[in-house]
Amino acid sequence: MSLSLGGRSILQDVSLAVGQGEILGLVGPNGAGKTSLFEVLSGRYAAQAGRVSLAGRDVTSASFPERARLGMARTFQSPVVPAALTVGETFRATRKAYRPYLSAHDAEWAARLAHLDVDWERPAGTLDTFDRRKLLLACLIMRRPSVLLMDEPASGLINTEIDELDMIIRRLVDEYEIGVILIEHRLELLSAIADRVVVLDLGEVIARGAPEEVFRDPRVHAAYFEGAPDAREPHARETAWLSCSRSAG
Amino acid sequence: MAELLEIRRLTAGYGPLRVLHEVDLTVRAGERIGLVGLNGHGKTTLFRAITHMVGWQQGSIRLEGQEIGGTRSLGAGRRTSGIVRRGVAMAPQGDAIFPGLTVRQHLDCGAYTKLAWRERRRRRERIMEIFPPLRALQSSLVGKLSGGERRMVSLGRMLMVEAELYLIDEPSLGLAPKISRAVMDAVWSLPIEGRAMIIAEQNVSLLSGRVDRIIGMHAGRMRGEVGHVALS
Amino acid sequence: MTDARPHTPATRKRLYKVGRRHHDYRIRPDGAKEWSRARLPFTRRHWLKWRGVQNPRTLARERVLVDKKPLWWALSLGALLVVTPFLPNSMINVASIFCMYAAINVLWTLIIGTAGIFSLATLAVVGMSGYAAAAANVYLGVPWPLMLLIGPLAGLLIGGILALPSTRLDGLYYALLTMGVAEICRIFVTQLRPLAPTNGSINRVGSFIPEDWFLQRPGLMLGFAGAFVLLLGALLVFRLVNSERLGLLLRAAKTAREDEAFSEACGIDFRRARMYVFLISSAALGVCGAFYAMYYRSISPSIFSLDQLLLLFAMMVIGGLGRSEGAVLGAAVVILIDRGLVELGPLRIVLVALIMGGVTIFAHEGLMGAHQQFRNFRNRKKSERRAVRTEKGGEVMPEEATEIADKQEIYYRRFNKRLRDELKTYITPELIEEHKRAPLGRHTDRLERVLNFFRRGEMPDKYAILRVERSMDRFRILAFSGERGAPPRVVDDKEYRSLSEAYHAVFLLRVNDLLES
Amino acid sequence: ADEIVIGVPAAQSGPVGVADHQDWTNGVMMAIDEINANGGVLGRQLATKVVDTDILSPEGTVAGIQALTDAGVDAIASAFVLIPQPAMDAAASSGVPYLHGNTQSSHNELMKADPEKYRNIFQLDVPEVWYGSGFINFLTDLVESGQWEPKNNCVHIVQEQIAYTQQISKATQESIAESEMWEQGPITDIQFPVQDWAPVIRALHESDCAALMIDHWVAAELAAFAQQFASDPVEGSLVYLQYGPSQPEFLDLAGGAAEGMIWGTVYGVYADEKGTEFREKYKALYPGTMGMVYTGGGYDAVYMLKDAWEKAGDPKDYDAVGDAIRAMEFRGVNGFYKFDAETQSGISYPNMTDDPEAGQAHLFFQVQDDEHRIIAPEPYAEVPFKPAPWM
Amino acid sequence: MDLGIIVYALNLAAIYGLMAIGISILWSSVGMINMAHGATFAVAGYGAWLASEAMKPVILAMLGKTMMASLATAGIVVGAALLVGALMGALIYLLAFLPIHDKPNFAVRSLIVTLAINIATVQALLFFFGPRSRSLPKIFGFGRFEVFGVSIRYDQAGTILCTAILLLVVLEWLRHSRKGLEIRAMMQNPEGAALSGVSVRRTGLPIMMVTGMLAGMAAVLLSQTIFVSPTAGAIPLIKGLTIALLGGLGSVPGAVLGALLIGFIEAFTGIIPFLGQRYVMFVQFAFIITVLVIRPRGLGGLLDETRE
Ligand SMILES: Nc1ncnc2c1ncn2[C@@H]1O[C@H](COP(=O)(O)OP(=O)(O)OP(=O)(O)O)[C@@H](O)[C@H]1O
Ligand SMILES: Nc1ncnc2c1ncn2[C@@H]1O[C@H](COP(=O)(O)OP(=O)(O)OP(=O)(O)O)[C@@H](O)[C@H]1O
Ligand SMILES: [Mg+2]
Ligand SMILES: [Mg+2]
Repeated sequence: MSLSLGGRSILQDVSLAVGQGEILGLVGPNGAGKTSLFEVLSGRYAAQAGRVSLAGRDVTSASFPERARLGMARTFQSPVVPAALTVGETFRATRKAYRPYLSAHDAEWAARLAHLDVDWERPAGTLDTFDRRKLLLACLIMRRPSVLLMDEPASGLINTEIDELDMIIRRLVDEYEIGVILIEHRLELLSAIADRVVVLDLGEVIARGAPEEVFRDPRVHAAYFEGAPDAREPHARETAWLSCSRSAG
Repeated sequence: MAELLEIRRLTAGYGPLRVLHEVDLTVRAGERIGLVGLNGHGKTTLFRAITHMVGWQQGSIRLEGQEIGGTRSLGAGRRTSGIVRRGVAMAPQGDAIFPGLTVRQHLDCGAYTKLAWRERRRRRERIMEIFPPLRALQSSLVGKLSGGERRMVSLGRMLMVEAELYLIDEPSLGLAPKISRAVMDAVWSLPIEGRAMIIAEQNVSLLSGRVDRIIGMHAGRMRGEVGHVALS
Repeated sequence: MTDARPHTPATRKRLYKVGRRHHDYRIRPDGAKEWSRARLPFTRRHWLKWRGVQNPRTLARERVLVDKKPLWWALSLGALLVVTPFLPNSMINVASIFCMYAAINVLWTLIIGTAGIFSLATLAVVGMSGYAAAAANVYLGVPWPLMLLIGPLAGLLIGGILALPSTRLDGLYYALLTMGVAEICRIFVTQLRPLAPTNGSINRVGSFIPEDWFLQRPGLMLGFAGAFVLLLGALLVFRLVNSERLGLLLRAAKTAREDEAFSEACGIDFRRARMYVFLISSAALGVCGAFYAMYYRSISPSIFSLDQLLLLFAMMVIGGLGRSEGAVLGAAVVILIDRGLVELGPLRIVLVALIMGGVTIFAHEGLMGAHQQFRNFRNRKKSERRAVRTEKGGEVMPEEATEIADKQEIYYRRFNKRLRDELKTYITPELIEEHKRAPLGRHTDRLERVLNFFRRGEMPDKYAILRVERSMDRFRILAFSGERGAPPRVVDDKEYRSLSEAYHAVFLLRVNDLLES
Repeated sequence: ADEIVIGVPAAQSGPVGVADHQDWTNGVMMAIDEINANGGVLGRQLATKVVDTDILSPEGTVAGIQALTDAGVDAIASAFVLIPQPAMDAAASSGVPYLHGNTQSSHNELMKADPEKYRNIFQLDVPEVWYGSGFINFLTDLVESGQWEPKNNCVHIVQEQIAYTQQISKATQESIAESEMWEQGPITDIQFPVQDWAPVIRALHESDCAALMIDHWVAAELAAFAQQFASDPVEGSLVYLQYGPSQPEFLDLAGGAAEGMIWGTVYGVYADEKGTEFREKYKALYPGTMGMVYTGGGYDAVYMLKDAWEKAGDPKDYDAVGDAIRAMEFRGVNGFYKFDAETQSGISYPNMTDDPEAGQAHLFFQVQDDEHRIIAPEPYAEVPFKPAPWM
Repeated sequence: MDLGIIVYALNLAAIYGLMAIGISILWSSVGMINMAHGATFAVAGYGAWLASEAMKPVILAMLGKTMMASLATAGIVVGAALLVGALMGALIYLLAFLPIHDKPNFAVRSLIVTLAINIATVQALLFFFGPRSRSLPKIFGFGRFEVFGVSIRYDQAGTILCTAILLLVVLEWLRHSRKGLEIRAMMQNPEGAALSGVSVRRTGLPIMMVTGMLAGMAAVLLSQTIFVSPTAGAIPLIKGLTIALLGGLGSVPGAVLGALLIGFIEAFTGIIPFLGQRYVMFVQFAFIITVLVIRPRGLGGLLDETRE
């Protein structure tokens, strides 16, 4: 599919597929068009060419909410939550979003699945980054989606939290057979859980395949991390250690 | 070394929610300080308190020895512009701040001193060198840029003037390793003598070995300082 | 504490002083038998929001009425109903005008507050449907009961037309557009040639008020009854829309575009929800229009006039935008001033303006919010005082103190703080030395106190000693994470040769924490 | 107290009618002070109760009248409301005597429809329709008496949209059709508020008719017209401004530009000795330019009530007072009042009767050296018609 | 003749434009819809009237009926109007900006407060000066002149000229000065603006006063064709507001364009035979609505659409 906005063309015939219970990693330098690709997939931008199909069914013409109802879940780069509602109300709203209305048990189940344990009376606006992300995630998986598009879920998280996220995503994929597309810059997460990786640059796929060889690919290096340290260096863990041990005081 | 910033028993938060508890911090000229800590433990809030975007109940903040009275009693944000003009430049966490402006205008906003305004073109050029991707986008609306591009723009805005004290909140948030490295280099490349900067960052690997000291933050309290020796 | 003997009146009095205010009375159910709440027939809703709580101070079981609004509604509306028949004619008229405008406001609130559509065409909808109904009655000879059918249909039609652009435009632009529509309606009506001789007003409209009762006392009473029913209807519609599913969905997408992103991601189609709300309230406004025409047996273009609209807006603002009780209260205030005090002349309009300005400047959300606002203010003051009482730098901050329901907590923390400060003074090299000598066994009084404090400490601050596997005499120290499920972590990689060494290490850590806190 | 209270619903805060109602209230006050000075009526003093009324909307009107009836006033004296029916209904419900100067035919229609219900309601002057025929007759007389020879025989009408002006325009057109001397020129529609008269004046130039009728009711805007017209007049045309100029502000605003313009009213203060005397007193009391219509109206209304009360004996006996008024023949500063039996509104000279002393004269004024001077009809004319500067 | 129409249209456009731009700037800078703009208009008018009344004898004594005299009068009238306008602006700043500018949803609050000010002021004027309208001295004098066959009244020409100049100045100022940029920044995000050293409180006052002056100028110019009265502000306010929105709030060029369009529409619907004066408003609003439906953010509306 291709997309161009504001006169600039942003995606040139990109095509990718994700199967049930598969995790597809999507990386690329800033402005490569990853988020735009999501916008197209989730139906917020309309692509000039190409089609999107979900479980063999063509949803190219469907709007964002419609696709959501058809089981295409999507998270955002920034941690969005409804500021006016409390966590509990947020769940109620999503439960009653459309028929069939779900029961409170579904909500609790989803919350547990997303490791979200916060006071349900708390205004969603005051949650911190990770809990916000978890809240959205919980609201999404409550409806048992078939595909989950996650845009930089780990940005602004520290390593222990990233590990937790890792755990959550794996559980979703393994137990509930959800296919996940994952945009991430924190490669320690991506390379840990992604089955396949697609590298975008300037709106074109420049490499795809298993994480290891993709990251070894010279072109990817040139485009993505030249001069960057290997993202899995010990310091990273060091931080985790630091902040946790402090937290024991 | 002269004390640029001196925070004593600072206690601040949002409405009923208390975020910072009796924070003490002293920043001397010529220092680069890293601020690490779990999410939601008050890094951003500390920055916002220093620029009086949240008012505080207790404690005091002195900038070059004089009190900046940004207490809760006068509404938050009253003093901000004053403080900024006294030489505190801050790159807020997350997005660039003026979605409706073009990149060029956005950068110009950073040039709020007379001098900077006069030579804003030159400075813009410098920013473009630091962040090559912006050059192509100069006249497109910031609101339309990608997450990373927006970070660059807001950092660029901050770099338009020479300030006494730079507060940088999670510069590498959502940046590709390449770019984030570039950002850091840009930050280091600033002449530091007579100035100081505080960098809140999750990804300590970017800080390690380059800052003078790292301060851990937990639950709104300062936790012991860690010289970078401890990290490597 | 005082509640050792809670039944003698003397002590009961003192109970109040401790903090509970007399007037929110709490029922003490008999602990032995359980209580039940009556349900609204055919629904799962309860009449009143009773909650069973446990009063942390008296440790008694209590029933509290969480939201008292229904009672206030019943009281005030009941009062209106009782008082009105004894008023002079003009006042009865004012009362029914109040009911009508209150109804219109409530529905408007539904549009502005719930649906978040800033429409100024409310009166246009009312007026046009009023005209449609009146015209049908006068020129087509439709009997008056059918007017109550034609009105909503017309309202629905106009609402539908207005609703179309509401998704594209936002905020003020839509407001302007609707204002334009209102203006167009006005001109359209005034320019209608057949209505020219009457300045565009339709007169002699059929009505539920018999011709010869019109403007006589019985007629006025009848009119008031009708208007009152209208108001009740409007309130019912509001309740049904605002606090059920539609309202909830809309609140999810209320404040920012980010919210909209969230709710779309969750499959909430808030645009359609807005449409529904808009259409529903337009239809209801249509009823108001028809009623209006009947009540005055005539309808004139002045209903489209901007001043009228501003007056209505003022009502909502004064009462508090976005809440039904606000709309009603505001209507009461403004109508009383504008219609009740006609003797004041032009002054009364200035009065309305002043009230409006004052309320907006000082109150956060209108008169209705004032009570809550005052309460918050007082709580803040109170807890600031309390925070001062807990000595300087004490554990409890003012705002925090308001959050803590169980005030015991505050005093406990305060005590704990004192204790720690006391203990800090005990920590001396000698003390540590003493512990090093004999971690277990008998100690001096001071050391015992310190150790006791540690033993009482909460889980997260505790450490465990781990015997390194396959070795009798190598120990490491673990710290409990404090939350269940999360495993303890190794504090550092130091190993200790003997158990007592480990004990002492733990002791040092704890002392360290103590001093840091 | 045992004062006799006259209720005056007056527009004080609204966009329209404020000036006229002020005139009316002044007239009423003046009369009351005089009467009280001479010992009042039936030994009781008179008092007024003025309420601010929104004369544009039915509910506002009703509220105003009701406030008065509830306050138990003994009579209502109102300059005018724009929507008569609600006001009349509200007043009829209590049967209180209600004198008004609405100048509207809807009063007559309602009256005919239900004389019993509205029995105590009286329209001091005649329906607006008489403005039409009156104007045409005036033109005819002017020509026949040789005071003016028109350049052609077409009449250009500029009409505003409210019922009042519409009725007048219609009536005028009808009587033009009847008269063999005049013929219908173009008709230009205007809408209050008129920001700038340029297009209208251009239209007037195009048609270049002998008589230009500006059928509008807002004094200030007529003054604006006068100014802009004066700066490029239509040579040799007679300008008739209908009724608006009667309001005081007209002369002040037009500031000389109005010289030579003509206007008329079916209900205005005479310039005979009775009228002049009144004018003197009024000017002494309320300095500045004087309103020419409702000042006298209010004044007369009070005196008529006085006579009626003295005849009926008890002001609270509304029907008796009503009968008294119905039977009354009263000569006031605005002419002779006798109420037509079935419509209970006035009689207009020369439109309805030829006897000058049997009705209220349809007065025509011309602005001559910055004063309103009556130029018709005989015998009330002060000065002869004088061609305007551009004629 | 048609050229005459164009002059007429321009004249209208000029006056509406002045009002609209005042409103638009205010919105784009401090983010408030100033409903009291009409009040400012009226008050400034009265200010000018009082001043001219007060100075009339003085001028008569000093200069008699010379050219100088009329110039002096003009100066006084305009000066007074601008002054009073500015003062009124300051008043609005004090009442409707300072107390609430950092409270939640300031936009609506300020709208309401200014609305209240507007109503109160109009009634106050009615109370003090009575319902009668007052006439300002004709600062451009009576009469007309011919430009190729079109006869133009002095005041029309003067109005168009003055406005054109004023607008050019304002536009340039906004586009190229630093204030202009600050203003736009402030509109986008006050907090961010503060981070860029812009103090909303300090920038607010001058802007208010400038817009007040614009209103004052409009008052003087409009009073050349009609008169000063308590309710005189209503129509200009409505037109200004609609045009500001039509042009897209915050975009001054849009406002200018909008003013021109509305002016011409008003003029031409006036002369279309079967429509006539009385359908002017009708056509105007119909036009505006169609525009808005096609371009939701008005003609020049800057789109503040952002991404998550
Ligand atoms: N609505 C839009 N109008 C104009 N340009 C756009 C729009 N949306 C995205 N773009 C451009 O498309 C390019 C890709 O944006 P996108 O957000 O997909 O990048 P990204 O891969 O998500 O970057 P990041 O990793 O920083 O989020 C960017 O250069 C951006 O400027
Ligand atoms: N506007 C707000 N209103 C209420 N609470 C807030 C607000 N902003 C932040 N908080 C709370 O304040 C606490 C500290 O937030 P802060 O952003 O300072 O943490 P942080 O260290 O910056 O986290 P991160 O690393 O995610 O940026 C968090 O618990 C957050 O929930
Ligand atoms: Mg992205
Ligand atoms: Mg942060």
